[in-house]
Amino acid sequence: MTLLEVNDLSIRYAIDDGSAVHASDRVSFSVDRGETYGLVGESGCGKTTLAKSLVHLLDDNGYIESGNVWFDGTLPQWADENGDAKQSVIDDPDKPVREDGKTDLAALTNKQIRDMRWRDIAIIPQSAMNALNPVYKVGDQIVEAILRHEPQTTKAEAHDRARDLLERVGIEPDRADDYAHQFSGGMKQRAVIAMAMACSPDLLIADEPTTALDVIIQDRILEELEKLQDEFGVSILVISHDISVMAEICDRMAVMYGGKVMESGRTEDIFGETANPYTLGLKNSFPTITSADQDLVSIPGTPPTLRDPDPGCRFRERCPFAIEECHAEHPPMYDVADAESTGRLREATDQRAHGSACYRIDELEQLRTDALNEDTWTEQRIESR
Amino acid sequence: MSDNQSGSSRRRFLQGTGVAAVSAGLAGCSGNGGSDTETDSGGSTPTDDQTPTENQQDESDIPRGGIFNLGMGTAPDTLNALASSSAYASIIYGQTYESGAAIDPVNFEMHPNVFTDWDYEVLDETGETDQPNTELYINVRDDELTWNDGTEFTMDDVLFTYNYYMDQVPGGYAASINPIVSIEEHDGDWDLVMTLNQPNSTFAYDQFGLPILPRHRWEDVDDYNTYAPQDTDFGGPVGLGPGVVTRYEPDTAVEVSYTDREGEYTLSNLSWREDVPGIIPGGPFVDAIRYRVYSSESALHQALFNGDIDSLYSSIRTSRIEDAQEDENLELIDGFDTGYGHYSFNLRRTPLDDQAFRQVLGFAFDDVYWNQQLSRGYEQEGDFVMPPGYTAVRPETGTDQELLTGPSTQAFAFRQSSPSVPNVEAIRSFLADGDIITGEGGTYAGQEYPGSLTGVTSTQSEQVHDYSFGPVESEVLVNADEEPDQEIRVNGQTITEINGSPLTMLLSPASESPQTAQMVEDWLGSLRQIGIPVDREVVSFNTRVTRAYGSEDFDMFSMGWVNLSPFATNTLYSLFHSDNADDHSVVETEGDDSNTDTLYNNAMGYGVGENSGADDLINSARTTLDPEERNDLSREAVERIYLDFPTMVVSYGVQKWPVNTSEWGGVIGNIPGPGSTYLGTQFLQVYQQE
Amino acid sequence: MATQQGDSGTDGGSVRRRWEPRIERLKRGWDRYTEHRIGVVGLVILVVFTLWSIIPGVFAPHSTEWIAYIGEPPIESRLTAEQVRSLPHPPAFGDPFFAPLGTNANGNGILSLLIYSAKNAMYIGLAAGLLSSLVGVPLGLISGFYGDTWIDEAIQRFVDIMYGLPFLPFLIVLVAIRGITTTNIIIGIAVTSWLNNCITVRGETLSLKERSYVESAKVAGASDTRIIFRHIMPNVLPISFVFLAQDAAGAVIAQASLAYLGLADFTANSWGIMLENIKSQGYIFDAWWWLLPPGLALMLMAASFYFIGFSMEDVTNPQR
Amino acid sequence: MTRISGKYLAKRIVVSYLTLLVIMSLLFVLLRSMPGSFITSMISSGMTAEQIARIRETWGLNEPLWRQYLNFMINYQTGNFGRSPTYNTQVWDLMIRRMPRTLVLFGSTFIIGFIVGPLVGMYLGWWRGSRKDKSIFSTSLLLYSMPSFWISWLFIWVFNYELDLLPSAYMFTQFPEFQWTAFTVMRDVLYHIALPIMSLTFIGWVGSMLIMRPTMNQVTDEGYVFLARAKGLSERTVMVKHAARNALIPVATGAVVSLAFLIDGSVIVENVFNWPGMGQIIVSSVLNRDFPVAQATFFMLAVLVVVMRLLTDVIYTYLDPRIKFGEGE
Repeated sequence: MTLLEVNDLSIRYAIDDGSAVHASDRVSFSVDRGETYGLVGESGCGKTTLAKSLVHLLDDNGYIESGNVWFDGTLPQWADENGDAKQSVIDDPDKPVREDGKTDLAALTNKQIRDMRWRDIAIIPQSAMNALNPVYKVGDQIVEAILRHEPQTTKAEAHDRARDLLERVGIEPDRADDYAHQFSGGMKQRAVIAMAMACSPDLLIADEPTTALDVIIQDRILEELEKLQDEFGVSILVISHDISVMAEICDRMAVMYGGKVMESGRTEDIFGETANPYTLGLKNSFPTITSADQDLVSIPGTPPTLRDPDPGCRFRERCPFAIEECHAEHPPMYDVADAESTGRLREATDQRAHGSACYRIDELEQLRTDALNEDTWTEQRIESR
Repeated sequence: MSDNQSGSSRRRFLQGTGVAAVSAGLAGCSGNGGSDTETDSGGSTPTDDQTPTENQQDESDIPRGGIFNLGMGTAPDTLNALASSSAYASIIYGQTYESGAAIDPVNFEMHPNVFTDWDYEVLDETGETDQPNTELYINVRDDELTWNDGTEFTMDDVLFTYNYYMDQVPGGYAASINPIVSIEEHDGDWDLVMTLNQPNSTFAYDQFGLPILPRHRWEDVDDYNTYAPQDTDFGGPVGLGPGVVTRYEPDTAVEVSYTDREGEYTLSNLSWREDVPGIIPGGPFVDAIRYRVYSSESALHQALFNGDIDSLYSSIRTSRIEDAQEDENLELIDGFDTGYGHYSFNLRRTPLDDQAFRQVLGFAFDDVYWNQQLSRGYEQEGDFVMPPGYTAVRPETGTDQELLTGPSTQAFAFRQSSPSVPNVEAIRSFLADGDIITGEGGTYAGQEYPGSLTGVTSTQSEQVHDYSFGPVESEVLVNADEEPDQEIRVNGQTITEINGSPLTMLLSPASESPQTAQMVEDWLGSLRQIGIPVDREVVSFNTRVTRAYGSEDFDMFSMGWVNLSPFATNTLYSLFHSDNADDHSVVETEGDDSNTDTLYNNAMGYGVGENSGADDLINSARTTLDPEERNDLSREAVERIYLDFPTMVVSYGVQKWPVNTSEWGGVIGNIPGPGSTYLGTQFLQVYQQE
Repeated sequence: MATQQGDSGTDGGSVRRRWEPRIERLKRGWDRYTEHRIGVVGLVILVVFTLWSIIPGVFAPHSTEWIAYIGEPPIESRLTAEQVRSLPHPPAFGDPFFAPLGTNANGNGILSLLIYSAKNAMYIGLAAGLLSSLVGVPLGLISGFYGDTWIDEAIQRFVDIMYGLPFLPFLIVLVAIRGITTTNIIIGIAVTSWLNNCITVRGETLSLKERSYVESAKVAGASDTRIIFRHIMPNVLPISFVFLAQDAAGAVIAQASLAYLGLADFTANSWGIMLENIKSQGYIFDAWWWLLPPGLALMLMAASFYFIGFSMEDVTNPQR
Repeated sequence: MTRISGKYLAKRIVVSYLTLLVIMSLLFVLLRSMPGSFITSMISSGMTAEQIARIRETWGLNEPLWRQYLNFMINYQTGNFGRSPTYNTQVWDLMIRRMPRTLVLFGSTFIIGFIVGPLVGMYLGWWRGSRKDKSIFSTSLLLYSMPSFWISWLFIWVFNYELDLLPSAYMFTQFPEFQWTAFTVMRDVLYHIALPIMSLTFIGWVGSMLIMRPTMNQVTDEGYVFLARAKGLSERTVMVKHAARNALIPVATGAVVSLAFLIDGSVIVENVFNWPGMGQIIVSSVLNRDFPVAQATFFMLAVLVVVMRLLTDVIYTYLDPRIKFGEGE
């Protein structure tokens, strides 16, 4: 069952001189209930922006240009006893609620979305280590979240729940009375995770959940997340540049580049049946994905600036396989299975299916082979000189 | 009125001359030095006949009651009359004290007060001052006098008072106390006998003017400095006066109440008061005086125009005179200065040791600019060291010349070639030709002088130095905006060569007296035009006092005097007698005690050398007990000082004392210091209009 | 031919190459500076005041000696009593004389005094600001560089002591000791205002000291002085310029306060003295044309320093 | 719950005390370097050398300077401030009388300034770069640039001279016609303190705003602010509870600096408004060379600053739980 359905979402950052950064351009993907979905890409590709935009947490100059974010859940005041949208709300054309009860988060006001934040969608920010306020006790910060969304809860109950949550992530309940600076890095991370579960959200966005941590703690945090997912049945949207982490935990994922989704599908498809030059390049640069004896090859060049980009494929400047067509327009999502089986390009109709934005997926075998060859990438560098 | 004699026997340094002498309270100097009088007033000089405003009202008809509010720009320092050095305090504690004799501000005669009668006998006609010399016989009032705390007054208190003074010698009264050798009960017809070590023609003013102290309050005070009457159980000074201090918040508010003493205070009923024009006997008529202290002159004046106060201490500031004239409630009471503003010169320095050179300094002073422009007509042109109100000792008295404007008072008038431009040529040739004004008639620097009024001549009869003019060399002149074409040579040298520096004028910061600062600039500019190298140094009041009166380390300075004695003699003695000057002619060596840091009033060193001095005339005047003769001698001394020119009398303030006369009557005008020196007199007779 | 070209090209090129990045940097800084409107406004005000200081005659309708009714010196006539009484005169435009901001009680034109006084404020502001930077910055550098040694401790204790002395009264004592001249006032202000510079620079130095390039310089055997002046100071300078501007503003106000308390050189033309005069001559509430302009000028001068300082802070702040 | 160890506190107090000693010594030297002495007003022409010696003795000026210094230092240890020659009263009494008045004026300004300043700084820092921020910020810098006496004059002009709404002098009605009760005293003081406080705070709040604004702006980028938003808290709660609370910490340090600024301001304002506090006598005592009073007022203000510094350290530990003085020091 789909929990989140993002359709053609475009996000811009306004710049003083009147231009705009196209941080995310007509991005579509969907997350099912109980699923772990990954957004992967180099830094600056728009994945964090995308995640933040879901709950309107963009910086001041960021805004949603177009698109919908359909979420299976609605505002408390629009919901009936079961938490589903009331029929009257669905019928009201002024209210962004669809026939199936999904609400368009992109169309909510700031005030409305605040009621959805944390209660329905919690977010663990990129710098979770610094996400705890140094001047308040850790427990109080969890209590604050609980009381915000469940005002009928008494303070004592909230405190009990906070301790309970901490215990669940492996922190002694008594540490609830400590301050953040008394916690270790991993403990802080787990405390934030505990806080994220305070209101049992349907969706948990974890932005680079492991970046600043050492490997052992990384693993523990990932385990923690999986455990919580089992316990609470929460869907997790993981955002990371670390393709190996993604491979480990995601059910499905989308590879982003330059504000566009380059490839999406089930994790095993993406890694097993890689169908996009960018993903191929990305795979090359991570040790765990490719076999151990192979040299790491990084994609030459730097990511493009997204300031008023031209219409061509975002990746073409760095792509060793770029052809004439790539300069004219960014390729749409093509169904990979279809292309492989028929050898023809067909635009993907099912978001869930394995798709790739590349004009050359009809020659997939060739691409995959060439991509493994280091020279493909370095030669390209020589050419571009 | 006698009560304010305690204050007026003390001279206070006045910090500036003229208009802004009343400094803003902030500067703080005024509280200390008592820059109490001097301001300026409405365009005209006091009425010509100089008779006090008459208050022909029968005492019994006068309405009683009401509270008179007086504003002050500076806080009083203490209620301890012996330790106080502030005029702002004396107008408060003055209401609680009485002295032996009282002066009237109209005829300046001494009248009975606590002492009913007195006489004197000169023991030693030689006038030597180092031995018992004069005996004063005193009768003390014994009928129904009480202290303001209710205790009965006895003759014993008087004995105690003078012995206490002799023992403690409070600084402010030292000049009056030091001559007293002893005071004892008289074994004859008189009550008391006081022995002085020098003949003093004005003993009734000096020695009898001291406040009489209650024995029961002071006998346990071992050091007068440490006594604070406001901290006692009575809460204020105990004295024989009409008032009781009922509230003392020195920074903001003080109240002196008269109601407590109703019926007890009888000294204002003394018969002599009925004979003095303008004086109303039988007061005080109001219930209380409230003194309100303001931090700034602006706030003070604002309070006056808002009606928060009925009057203010001393005189209204020039800038508000017109406002006061337009205000229907206010009336400006005219009065005279009790002192003068001056620029004084150090006679120990070359060429200031030469009378002729000093006289030239007078020629360069643009009196019109000062009196009419900077002071807006509220200063009177200065000449003699006695203010115009003290007519008896002014040299014009007895001649047909007019007060202040007669030609003999214009010997040192501004020599101008066109308005406000000094006549450089005439002044230079006065010096170069060996001229000097000695008192003989003649034409000096282009202006007629008919000769001295009293026939006295100056100490010098010819110039001491040779003057000539040559190329400009001194730096201060080379850089001067005035661009003089020649510089003076004294015996062939420039002044800068002789002294190592140009002549330097000490003056106060412009904040305290902006007009003075401007005037000095103008004057120095004229001097530089003539070719005299001069510079100025801005120093605070305290520094100026130390430099001028303490160490005599100055060339020229500007200051002022107030509360001078109307009897001239002791003013002349303390300000112009060589006894009161440090003699720096003796080479100063270490441990040399002859030149002390004592603040001698004769800072100029007038009379110290051979080329100046009026010691002989002052001595004679002081020891002459006959008033007429004494005044004659005083006038001669005054004119001698004028001609010798140790000090340039810049101007006398025209007093314009603002009073809300729509509510209050009875104030007396055309007296010296109507709102300051004789404020006590006003308090005794002010009454609420019906 | 080709070689020659190359040579001259290298020559010109090296100079250009050396300067280009700096010019480029300056240009970028300037661009960033001009993004701040208050910075530009401050600069404009300061330019106006600078022009007033350098060529007051061009702006002022009269000299400072000009007197209403009489005119410019040489003055060879006197005001009549009636004319004297009309002073201070409100703004007049030709009848009976031209004084667009009126006159003071002496008949001098307020506008002319205002313009001629800019120099004094400018001088005091810049001199005192510079001086306190010259004291505060080196002390802060030394204190920070030798952080947690006795040198640092000594300097910090000294700063503590100076903080214990109230600025204005302390300034009054200093001026009283040394006499009331503009130079002494500047010295007094500098002596009392270097503290903030010292503390801020110290903090900055402390953190810079830990940076890797300083560490590597140390390892390379650079002397302490070299590290301080070569590696740390250039990074501290921007923030000290900010403080210089703020100190200059503070100095302008402090001088006016001293003038209010009567401690200023009265012959110097200054805004503080103009205000002091209106107080001591008693026209505060009677002559708005005399009361307002000097205060506004003081305010604008100080504000322009602040404006520039805060805009520069933004420009130099690496975070933005 | 205090986070300051007793040992640390003791050490700080000792250092503060030593600082005060040095300040006093410095004062002694400085004040006596001024030309002139209060004694000038006490000595007059007719006095004999003996009498003058006696006056000098009374005021302790006969002793050599080092001895005077020792006396001064020792006397201050015992709280003996000496006698004022110009006020002719125990300096201690003068201090006791005036210090509370200054503290009332000063304290209320300080409090108002430190409420308004950080509050405005909070909004401006939060909305930094917005048009509102720009205009309010530049206006406040303009205020900050005003000479305090000048703005006081303008206030007096408007509120006293023109409108006659508020008094321009004193702390109390001088000769009140009402009974003094706790209520009337309060009312009266409020009535009189209004203009001085307006003048002082008009400028004074800017100082703390200037510190608050950039730190506030910095904390907006902090993770905990983002998280607070993500929790669904209202902007106001995020700003006040999470951002401002952290941004306040550096403001506490700034308090000491603005304290000095306020002392200057109150010196001027007390003089303009005839507020009979310490600021009024500190200037006049210096000008009158009244050394005992000058020493005492400087000393009291130094104590105020030193105590405030100590206090900020304590406040600091409450504001910021990360700071623990005395551990690892």
